Amino acid sequence: MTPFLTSDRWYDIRDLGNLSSAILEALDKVLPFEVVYILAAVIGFVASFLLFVLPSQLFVGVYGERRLIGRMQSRLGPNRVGPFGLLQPIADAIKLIQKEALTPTQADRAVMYVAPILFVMPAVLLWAVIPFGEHMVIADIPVSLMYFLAVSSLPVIATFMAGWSANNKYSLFGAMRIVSMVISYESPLVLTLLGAVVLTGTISLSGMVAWADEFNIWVVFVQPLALVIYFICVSAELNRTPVDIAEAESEIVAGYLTEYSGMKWGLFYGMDIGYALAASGFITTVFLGGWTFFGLEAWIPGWLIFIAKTYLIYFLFIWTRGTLPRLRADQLMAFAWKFLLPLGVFNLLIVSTERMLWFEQDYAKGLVYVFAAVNIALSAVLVYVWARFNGYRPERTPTRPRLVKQAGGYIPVGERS
Amino acid sequence: MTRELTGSEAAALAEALVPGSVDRTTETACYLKPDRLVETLRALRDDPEANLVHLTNLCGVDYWDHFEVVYHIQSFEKNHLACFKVEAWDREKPEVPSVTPVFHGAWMQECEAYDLFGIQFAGHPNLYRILLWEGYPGWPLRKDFLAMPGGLQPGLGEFAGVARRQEPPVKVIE
Amino acid sequence: MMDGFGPSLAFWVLAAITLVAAGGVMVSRNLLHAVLFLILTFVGVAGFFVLLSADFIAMAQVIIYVGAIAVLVLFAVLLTPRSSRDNSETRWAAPGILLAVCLAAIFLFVVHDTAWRTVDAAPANLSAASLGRALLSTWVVPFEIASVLLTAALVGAIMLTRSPEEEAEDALA
Amino acid sequence: MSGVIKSEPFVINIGPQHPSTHGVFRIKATVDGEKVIDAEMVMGYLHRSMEKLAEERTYTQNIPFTDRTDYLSSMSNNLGYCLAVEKLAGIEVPPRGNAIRVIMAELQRLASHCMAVGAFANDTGAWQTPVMWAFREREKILDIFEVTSGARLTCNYMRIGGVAFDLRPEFEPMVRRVLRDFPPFIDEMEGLLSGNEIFIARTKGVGVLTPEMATNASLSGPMLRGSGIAWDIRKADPYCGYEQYDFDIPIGYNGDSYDRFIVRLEEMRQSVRIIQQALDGLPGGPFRTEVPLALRPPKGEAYARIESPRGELGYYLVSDEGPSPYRFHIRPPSFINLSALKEMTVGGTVADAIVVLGSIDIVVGEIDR
Repeated sequence: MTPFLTSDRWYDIRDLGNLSSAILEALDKVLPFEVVYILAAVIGFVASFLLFVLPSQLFVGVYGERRLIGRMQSRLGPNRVGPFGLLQPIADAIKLIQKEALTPTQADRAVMYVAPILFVMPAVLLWAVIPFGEHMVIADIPVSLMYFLAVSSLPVIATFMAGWSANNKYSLFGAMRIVSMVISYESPLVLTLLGAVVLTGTISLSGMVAWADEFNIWVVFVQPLALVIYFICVSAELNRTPVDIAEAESEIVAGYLTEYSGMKWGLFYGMDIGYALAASGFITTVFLGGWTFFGLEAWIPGWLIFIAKTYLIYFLFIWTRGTLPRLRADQLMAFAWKFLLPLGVFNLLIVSTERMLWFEQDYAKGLVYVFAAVNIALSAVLVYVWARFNGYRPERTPTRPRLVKQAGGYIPVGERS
Repeated sequence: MTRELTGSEAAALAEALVPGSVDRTTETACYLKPDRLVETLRALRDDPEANLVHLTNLCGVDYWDHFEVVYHIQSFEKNHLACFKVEAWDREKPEVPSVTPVFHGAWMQECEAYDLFGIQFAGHPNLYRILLWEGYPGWPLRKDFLAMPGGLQPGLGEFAGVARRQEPPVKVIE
Repeated sequence: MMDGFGPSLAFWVLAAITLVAAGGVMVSRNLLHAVLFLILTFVGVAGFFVLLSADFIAMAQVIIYVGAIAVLVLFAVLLTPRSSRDNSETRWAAPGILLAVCLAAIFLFVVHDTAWRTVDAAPANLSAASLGRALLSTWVVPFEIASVLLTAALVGAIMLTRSPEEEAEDALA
Repeated sequence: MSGVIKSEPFVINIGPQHPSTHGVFRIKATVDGEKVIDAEMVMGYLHRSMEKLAEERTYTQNIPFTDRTDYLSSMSNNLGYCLAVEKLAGIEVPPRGNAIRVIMAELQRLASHCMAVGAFANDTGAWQTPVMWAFREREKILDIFEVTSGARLTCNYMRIGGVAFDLRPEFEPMVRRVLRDFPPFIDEMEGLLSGNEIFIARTKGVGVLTPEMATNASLSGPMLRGSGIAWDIRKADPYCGYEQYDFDIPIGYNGDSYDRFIVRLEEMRQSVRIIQQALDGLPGGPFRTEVPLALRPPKGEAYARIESPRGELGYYLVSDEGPSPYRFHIRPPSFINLSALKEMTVGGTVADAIVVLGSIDIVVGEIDR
């Protein structure tokens, strides 16, 4: 065993941290403290970027997404650069760096320049609070769920800056749409998360994983509705395709990205995937029990379980992207205000009542399974009833047109021919 | 099978509704008087017997000394197709009445005929050069407009290249 | 927690960022730039909260001010006609500067004359739970008054932005 | 929203460089927020004045021009032109030639509707999956065209009096394969889109055309049928022996974008039926009547039309007994189908305008000619 390894498990990547701390300690003896302090911060940032952001972004995000979408669209996807096209993301990045980053003459230059940078920073910062395994979290702050929400509300401002500064009407449309959409979707998003928080009684992500581990149940089983609403809301905030009205390709060309090119565009594109991955990690941690798997984590490294779950959720993002058409902006707003927000309130009401009952029963372990069964049934009923209440009826339109044998004039509906 | 009305059949239909509207007939077409055109077509459209509701085709033809505008109008219920024509004899400024008030679908085709033949459609709500740009010299489908570059163009008396150099062909729109 | 190289460095950087951004809000002619500077100010203030070990408040600051209020302000900017370019309304510059100088004098006076008590450690129970408990027990009356005030402000804003046609409709009803 | 908050309308250009205009076509839309309050079409970016060029070439030389108008259905365009010349010159086509023409025209309809349906789904925001699936099927048809005529897109296969070449032995198995693959594909598209809630929400009630308006605006093809008017030139005015085949005209319910979409899907099913019948009863004999190379039809005029995938495709020819047409006029369906665009888009949002434009299924080469 080398002096740097503290754990006897080969897969424990925390040992890399021991290596860097050993280097820093050695440097501390020769260099002034201030330099080492900043150096440590830089190393931490670069290491987290290299370890979490780059591989997941490039290889899972870009390559995996393109391959999977390719399969869904019955084509091959990238398969030329490197083995199985694995080096395609790198080739893309090189191409993007070579391209000229144009700025329109009438654009607000400073804002347009800063926007992609501002967009990238939160994507990296988000990973700081997500626990990859037991004690494997960069910053285990007690309010990590709020931290995640706070940091993930920053890129919206960057996209707005991008859309506004380009001085292009399509971009302005995109900016307008993203701001109105964030206003609509932020409230149901926070409301549903509040359901999970009330249930587990903590706003620490590690605490939520610990709760799932303790009660041997994932939050998703007790809060199925919350996961659905959160998934929809986060898709809308991240501009994933079924609800990507801010960069709706077929309507407003590329929305806020219309005037971007080269690596500036590349940063937006790459970090879009980064946010989706971070949101998948967040969903995994909050709703799917993080790195635990009903005791399986004793044999399989926790971070592997975590990553597997994250990619599963990310696959859902890809799947919806590959199959669903896009809603119109006004329909999307109506959906948030009329459907998701009331459901979120109902959900919160239910979970608060349950929490109160549970408290009176002194947090009996078996009761949470009862809640799970009740909530799953209740969610289905709630969605159905609320949809009916809102005037929604399942589409009964015949999906086939009428057939007539003989050409002639207008045939009114209902008249047989 | 669609019955293609002969000129005299079409003329009989038109004459029954609007007396004195027919100029002359040929084997395939019925020539209407330009001043009675809109009235006649409206009557033919609204009459259940004629029922000519669908203006299929509208185009202009240049016969060197005069222009003709051809209307192919059909009926869905009767399943027949009639061909009406009007003539415009003014070479410099040919003008026929517009049938857009009767058939909404005529507006783009009339714009096209105006664009390529220079036929003015009186009463058209928005007659503009739909395919070519504003300020294009000449009317390309006229017979005296030569397709080869440098050919003589009607109404200009000059060569195309010269005309283009004198005034910018593209008018800056706002 | 204000000792040590890191926190003091962070303090000075944050102070510089916040002050410059706050100045930018005032001097920038472009309405949108002013809003963006305002957001930067909010983020800087959130940084101060982090330095003071008030994690929860810091996060709430970012969520509410940056995530919600700033976005609303941006929305308002979008709906303002001719907001994009020069906002050259400077008639009130002189009284504004006068007021600012007076205010600064008062603040400096207060800062200088107050006997500041310094504590050695951060308060022990600065968790979200204790904060919630404090808000709903000790400070429940001010908390409720604040929410009533906000509701009144909301209703007032709606009343103010109504068009004459709508008022006429209401009068009829 | 526009009623509460004072807003200024501004002009947004949809096109000529836009992912959803399917070519260089431009809509100058005046919008108030997201709502379209005025729409003006600007076209002609692709204008080549084919009608003028055709007046200087012989009748046979003009066939390749017709490929280039509606480049997504070149077979149908060839056919319409050849029918017009045959009508003008009184030429009879042998039965085998007619059957081959029918098979080719219907295959072309399948290929073109694949494109139309896929691109329409793309316009509603289904991120390329339907269009890729449609292209997968379209490839097979293009392969058949390649085997038969040597070209995939601009086939130039029809000739005056018949077709250019006889069928090759590979032809029949390839067509049988297409006939086998197509019905499952149409069901697949139906499952993916027709019953999809989001798709229905986006297309239903968008761009409604009343039957009166559709008639008065001279529309044709799926636009007309979507509004509930049973009108198909193949039934009403059969050419090439369409009267021998058993097929139905699909018509829609209220004339919205959704109806036009399902009408196209059903037309593909009917086309499969027609091809099946034509292939089963493919007669022997000559495939072309010999016509003189420098054809000089008698003096006169002729208007022949066919049901192209986009609607009524008419050719109006005037002959002065010369070797080239005196007047050559195309009645382009997608050009005339645009007549009602403004009426359909004004009042909706920008996203609706895109859906409406996609449901018209324009080909810019045909609009501008």
